[in-house]
Amino acid sequence: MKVLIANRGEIAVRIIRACRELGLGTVAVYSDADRAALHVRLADEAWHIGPSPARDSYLRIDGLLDVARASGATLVHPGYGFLAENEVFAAACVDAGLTFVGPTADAIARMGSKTAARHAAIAAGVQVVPGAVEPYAADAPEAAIVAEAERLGYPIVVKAVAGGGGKGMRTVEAPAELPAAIRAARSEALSAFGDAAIYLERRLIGPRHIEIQLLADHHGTILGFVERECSIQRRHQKVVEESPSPVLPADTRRAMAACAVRVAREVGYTNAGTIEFLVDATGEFFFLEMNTRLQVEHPVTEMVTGVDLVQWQLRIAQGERLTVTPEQALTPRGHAIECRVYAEDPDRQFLPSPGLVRALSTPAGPGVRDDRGVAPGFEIPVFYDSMIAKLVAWGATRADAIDRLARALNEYRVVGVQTTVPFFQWIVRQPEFLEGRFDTTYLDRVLASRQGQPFVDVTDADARDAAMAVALGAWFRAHGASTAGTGDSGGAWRRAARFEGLGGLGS
Amino acid sequence: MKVLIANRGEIAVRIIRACRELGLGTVAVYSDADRAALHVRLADEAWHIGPSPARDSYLRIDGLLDVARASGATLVHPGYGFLAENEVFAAACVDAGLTFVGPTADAIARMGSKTAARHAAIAAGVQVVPGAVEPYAADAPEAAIVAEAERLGYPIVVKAVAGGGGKGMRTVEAPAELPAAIRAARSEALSAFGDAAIYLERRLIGPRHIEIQLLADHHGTILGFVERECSIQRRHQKVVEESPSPVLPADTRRAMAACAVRVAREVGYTNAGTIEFLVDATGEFFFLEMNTRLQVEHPVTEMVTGVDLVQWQLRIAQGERLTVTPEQALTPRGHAIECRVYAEDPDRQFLPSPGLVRALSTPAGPGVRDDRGVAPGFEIPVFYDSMIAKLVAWGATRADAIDRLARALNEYRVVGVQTTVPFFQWIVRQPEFLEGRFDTTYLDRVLASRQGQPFVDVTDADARDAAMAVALGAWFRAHGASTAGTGDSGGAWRRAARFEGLGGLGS
Amino acid sequence: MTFEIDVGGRVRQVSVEPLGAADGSGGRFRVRVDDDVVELDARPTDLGLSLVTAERRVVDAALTALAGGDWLVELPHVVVRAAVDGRRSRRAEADARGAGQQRLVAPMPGRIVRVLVTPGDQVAARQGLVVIEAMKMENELAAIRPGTVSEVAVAEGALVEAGRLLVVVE
Amino acid sequence: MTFEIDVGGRVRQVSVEPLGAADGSGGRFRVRVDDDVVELDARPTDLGLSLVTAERRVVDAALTALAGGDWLVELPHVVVRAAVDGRRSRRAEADARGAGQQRLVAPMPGRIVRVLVTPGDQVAARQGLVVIEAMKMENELAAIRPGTVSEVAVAEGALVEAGRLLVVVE
Repeated sequence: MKVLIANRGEIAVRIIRACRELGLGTVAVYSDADRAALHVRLADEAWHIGPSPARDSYLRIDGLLDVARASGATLVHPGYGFLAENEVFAAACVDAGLTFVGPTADAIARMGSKTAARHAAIAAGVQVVPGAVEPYAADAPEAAIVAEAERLGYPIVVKAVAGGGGKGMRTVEAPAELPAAIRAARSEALSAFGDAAIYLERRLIGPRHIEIQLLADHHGTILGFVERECSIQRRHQKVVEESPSPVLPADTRRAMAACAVRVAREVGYTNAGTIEFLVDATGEFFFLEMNTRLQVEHPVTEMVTGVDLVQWQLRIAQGERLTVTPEQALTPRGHAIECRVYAEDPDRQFLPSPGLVRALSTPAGPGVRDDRGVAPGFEIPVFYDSMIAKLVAWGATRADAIDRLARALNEYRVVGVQTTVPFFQWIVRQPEFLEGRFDTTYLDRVLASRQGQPFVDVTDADARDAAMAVALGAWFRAHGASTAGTGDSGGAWRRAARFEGLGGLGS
Repeated sequence: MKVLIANRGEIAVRIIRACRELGLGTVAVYSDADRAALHVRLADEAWHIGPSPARDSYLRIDGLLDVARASGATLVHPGYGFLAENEVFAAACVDAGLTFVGPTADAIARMGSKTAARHAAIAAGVQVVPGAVEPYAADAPEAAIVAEAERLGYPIVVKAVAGGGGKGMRTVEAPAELPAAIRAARSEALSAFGDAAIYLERRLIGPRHIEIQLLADHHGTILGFVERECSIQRRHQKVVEESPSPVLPADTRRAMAACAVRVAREVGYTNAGTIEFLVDATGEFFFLEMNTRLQVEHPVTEMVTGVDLVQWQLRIAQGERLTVTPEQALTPRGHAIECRVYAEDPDRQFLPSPGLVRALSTPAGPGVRDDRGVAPGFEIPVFYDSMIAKLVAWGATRADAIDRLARALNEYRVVGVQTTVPFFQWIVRQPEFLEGRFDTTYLDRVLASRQGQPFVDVTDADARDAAMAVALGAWFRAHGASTAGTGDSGGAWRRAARFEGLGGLGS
Repeated sequence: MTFEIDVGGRVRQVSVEPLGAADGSGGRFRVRVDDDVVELDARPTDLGLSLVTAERRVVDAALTALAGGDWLVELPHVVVRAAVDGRRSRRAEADARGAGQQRLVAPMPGRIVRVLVTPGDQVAARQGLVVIEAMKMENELAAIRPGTVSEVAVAEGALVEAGRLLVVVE
Repeated sequence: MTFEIDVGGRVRQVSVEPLGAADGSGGRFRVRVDDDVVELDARPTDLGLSLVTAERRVVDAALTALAGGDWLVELPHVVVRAAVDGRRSRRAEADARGAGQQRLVAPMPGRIVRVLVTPGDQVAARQGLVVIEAMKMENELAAIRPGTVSEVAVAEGALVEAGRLLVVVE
C-alpha cells in the first residue's frame, strides 16, 4: 500500500517516517525548486508536479490526483498548509477512490468557516470567544462592521473566516485603526485563502492560546489529549509551543479536553484535529477555532504521551480502532518544548533568509528531537514558508526541558542562511518565559519594546573571537583548505551570496 | 563549577551535554589524534594530554590530574572504558581534592575483582553463577585449573579477574580446548588490564545477559531500575541492547532489582553502577558481575524511564539526594533498543574500518536518539575502540521500537568508512530477534553458520542502481561537481583511501 | 597575512602567522589582534574552524563567507557579522554614518504588497516604506534614519527580483 | 562517457549522456546499462547522488570513491561495492579466480598479536593466519582459499603499517 504525501519540507519527511514505520510505501511530490529536497530523497518514489510557485505545484489538485493514479497510491496525506484544509481536495480524493488521511470534506468545510465552527461549538455547549456571530462578505460595507465593533467593544480582532496561521488577522486597539485593519485582513485573506470574508472577535485580556489535540476513529471513539500551550506568537504565528501548559490546572485540562471532544462529536469529526481555545486571565476558556489537520506542533504531544499521532492518522484512515486510553492521552510524562526554526534573520525584523544551506549540524543526544526538512547542499526556496526545521526538547520537568533546549540551541549550526536560532537562545533566557508568565500578546509587545535591538549580545570577547576566526578562515581559504563556509560552489552559492550582499537598505 | 571529562568519543559528548544542561563548565581532554574530535569542539575548554596511543594520553593519570589542577575543574567524570574502573585513578582524584563522579576507590577495587565481587554477592544473599570461588594468579599451574574445570563440568568460561567488555574471556566446550583458552585469556587480560589473573565459571544453558542499572546517593538511597536485556553479543561484546527485556516477568524484574540493590548496599556503593545477571533457560538468575561506572547502553534505560542517568551521576557526586521514586525507576514506558554503530566492515569479519568520515547523515525524527562522537571531516583513529555512535529507537511497544529502528537504520549514511549499520539492518529482520528468542550464544552461532555470507543481499536491481550511480558519479566528477564522496580533500582522504585499497587479502 | 576586520563598527588589525608545520589542514598559529599576540591551534571543520586558544578555550566557529567581504561567524551562543579589509558591511556603514541617501532594495525576490509612502513624504527612523511578500510572509521594509522620500520605484503588485531598487530616501 | 562497472563480479557497460541543460549541478541524463536505455534525473547531494528514474523511483546514493577504482555505494537498505573500468576489486578478483597466490597484507596499522601458521602449513579456506590488534580488538585475518603457507613475513609483537605483507599462501 502506498501513501501520496501531498506536501513538502519537514512535514513531508515526518509523514514518510511514519509510513516507513508502518510498512507503507511513500510517494513524494516536488516542484522545480524541490527536486533535491530531503523529502524527495527519503521517499520511495518522487513525482514532479510543476513549477516552483505553490499554485502551480503543491496546490494543483489535478496534478496530485494524476500522481496518485499513476503511482498507484491509495492514501493521500495532506500534511499541514497547502491543501490540508481544503475540502475540495478532500472530496476530490474520495471521488477518485482514494483515502484522504484526515476528516471528511464536510467536516473540513464546516470547521474551516470560522463562523460556522463557532456555531458548532455553541451547539456543543462550549463557550466561544465573544464576537460577531455572522461573517461579513467581501463586499459588506465597512460601516456595518465598524458599528458591530463598537457594540462588542475594543480591543477587537478582525479575522478571516477562512483563516489560519495568523493570516488575514489584525488586532485593533482603537476605532481609528479599524478601516485599515479590515482592508489589510481582507486583502491578505483573499490572497492566502481566495476568500475575503471576515468576522470580528473581542480581544480577551491576557489571553493564552491553549489547544487540545484530538484523535477520532471511525468507530465512535474520540480522544482528547493533554493541552499544548502556544501563546508565544509573533504576529499571530506560533513560534514556541509546549506541553503541558505551565499554568493550566489538571481539572481545567480535563474540562477543556471534554469540551473539545464534544465539539468534535458535534460535527462527526474523524482523524486528527485540534481545538484551539483562548484562556483569559481568570482561567476561563473559550473556543477559538478548530484546525482540521495535523498541527505543526504535534511533536510536543507525542513526546509527553508517547503516542505517535501521524501513525495513528494513517491507521485510523485505514479503519483501525483507536487503542490509546484517555489516561494515556491526558497524562503527560515530563515536559516538551518546540521551537520552529525559520530561515529568517531575527536581527532584521525576521526578514526571510532563503538560500543555500552550505553546511548544517543539528543538535542530538538525550531528549532532543530534530524534525528538519533540509540537508546540507539544499537551496531553501523563496516560494514557500520559511520554516526549515523544528527542534523539540523533552525534560522530566519544564525547567529541565528549558535547560536541555538551551543546550541544544547552542549546538545548532546552519551555515549559509540566517535562522531564528539566536532569537530562541534569547527567549529561553527571558524571565517571563522561564516563569511561564506570558500571553499571546507577550512576544509582540516585547519585540516592539526592543526597538530592533539585536537578540545576540556581542561582547568584546565574542567580537575578538569572531575577528580571529575570520582572519584564520581567510588564511585557510588562501591556503587551499575548503571549510564548509569558505569555499565556492557555483550557481546556487552565488545566488545566495547576491541576496546577502544586497539585503535590506543599501546606501 | 567545571567538570573534567576524562574520556573521548560519544561518551565524552554525552557527558558534555549533561554538564551543559546542569550549568556546569566542561573541560575536555584530547590526544594528538583527537584534536578535531567532536567532544573537543563541543567543550568549553580542551586540553592536549599526549600522543595518540591511549597509554600516553587517556590512560595517563598524572596528565589528567595536571589538567584538572590547571583548568580549575573540581569534578572528574571518567565515562566508561579507559580509567573508569581504575581504583587508582579514583583514589588519585580524591587525593588531589577532586570529586570523582563514580563510586569510591574501595568499591571499584572490590567489585573490579570479579572473584571478590562474587563474594560480595554471596554475602548479600544473591545467587552467583556456579564457578571457582578463588582466582588463579598469572603463574598458577594449568593443571590445577584443568582439574577445577573438570569438577565444575563443561562447557566452561575462562574469565579475567579484572575483565570487562568481553576481553580476557573464552568459552570452552571441551577439555582439549582449555589450555589454549587459558593462555589466550591470560594474554588478553594482561594486555588489556595489566593483570593476567583468571577464574572459571560454568556456562549456563541458554543464558541471557540481563542487567540492572543502579543509582545510589550519599544519603543511603539505592535505586534499581527496570532491566536491560543485552544478550545480543558478538565475541562477548554487546552489540544490541534493549529495555525492558522481551522475556522477563514483572515479578522477576522486581526480585532482580532488589537483589542488585542488596549487592550495592553490601559494598557501600554510590553513584551509578550496573549489576549484570545471567538468566538461564528456566528463568533463574545469577549474579555475574558489577560494572562500577556508566554503561554504554545507559540510554535505553533513560528512554523508557525518563530519568537522566548522567545528570544524576553529577548531582549525586555533588551530594544531592536522589528524588527518583522506585516506581519511576521500575516502570518502563514503551520500549527502547540501542545499536552500537562500529566503524567495522561486517562483511569482512567485522574488521575495523578507521579513516576519514567524508560525509555523514544520521537518522532523526520521532523516537530516535542519535548519540554520536564523530562529525563529517573527522578521521576515525586506529588507536581506540571502533564504536563511533549509538543509535537508539523508542516505541510504544517492542514491535514499534523495532519498526522505528529499521526505519532509522535505513536513513543512516556514513560516507568514507564502513560501519556495522548493514549488520543491524540484517539483525532487525531475523525471526529470533523479532520474537525475542535469543541468548548470549545466539549471535556467534548464527554468524558462524553464515560462513561469511554477506549481510547485505545485493539483488540484481540493487547492482544495476549501484552501477548507474557510480557511472553518474564518475560523470559528475569529470564535470567538476564535488559530491561528498567524489571529490578529493588532501592528506586525510588519501590516508583513508590507502587503507581501503590495500584492505584484506591482496592477490 | 594581515587583515582589517570590522565587527560592529570596531576595526581590528589581525595578522596570522603559521607556526611550525601548520598548513591547510591546520596547526598552530600566532595571531596578533591589534596589540595583543596570542598563539592558538586552528583546524578546518565541516562547519568552519575549530580553535583552541592558549588558555585552552574552545572556539568552534561556523563560517559563511558572504559577498562583498562580509563573513557570518556562528559561535555556540552568538552569531556575529564581520567584514574583512576595509569593506565594512553596508548596513553597519549606513547605521554608523547616520546621514546621506538611503536606497531601499529588495532583499529577496517577492511581490510588493503595499507601498506605504509617496515622494515628498517625511519618514521617521524605523518607519515602514514598502511591504514585500516572500516565503509566504509579508515583510515590512523600513527606513533606518529619518528623511524625505525622493523616489518610489515600484508599484503595488509588482514582482521584483532581489536587488531591485524600491524606494530612495534623502 | 562510457564505463565498465563491475558489481559482485558481473560487469555492466554503462554510458552516460547528459540531456538538455544537464551540467555539474545535475539534470536529466540518458543512461545505457548494457542493452537497456533509461532516462533519469540525477543531482549531486551532500552524500553522493540523488536519482529519480523514469518510473519515479528514488535512488538516494551515498558514494565513496575508494583507491584503485573501487566505489562504495550506500543505498537505503544495502551497501554495494563497485569497480570502474576494468579495475575489478582485488577481493572480488581473488574470490572469483579461486586459485593463485594469496598475499595477506595488514588492512590497517596495528600490532601482530599472534601468528597462527608457519611456512609449509597446509591451510583450509577461512582458516586464521594471523591475529592483528587494532582499535582495541583482536582481528583474525584468514585465508580465502586452501593452500600452503610459503612465507611468514612478520613476528608476534610486531607493529605493522597498513599494507605491510604478513603471510603468503600458494
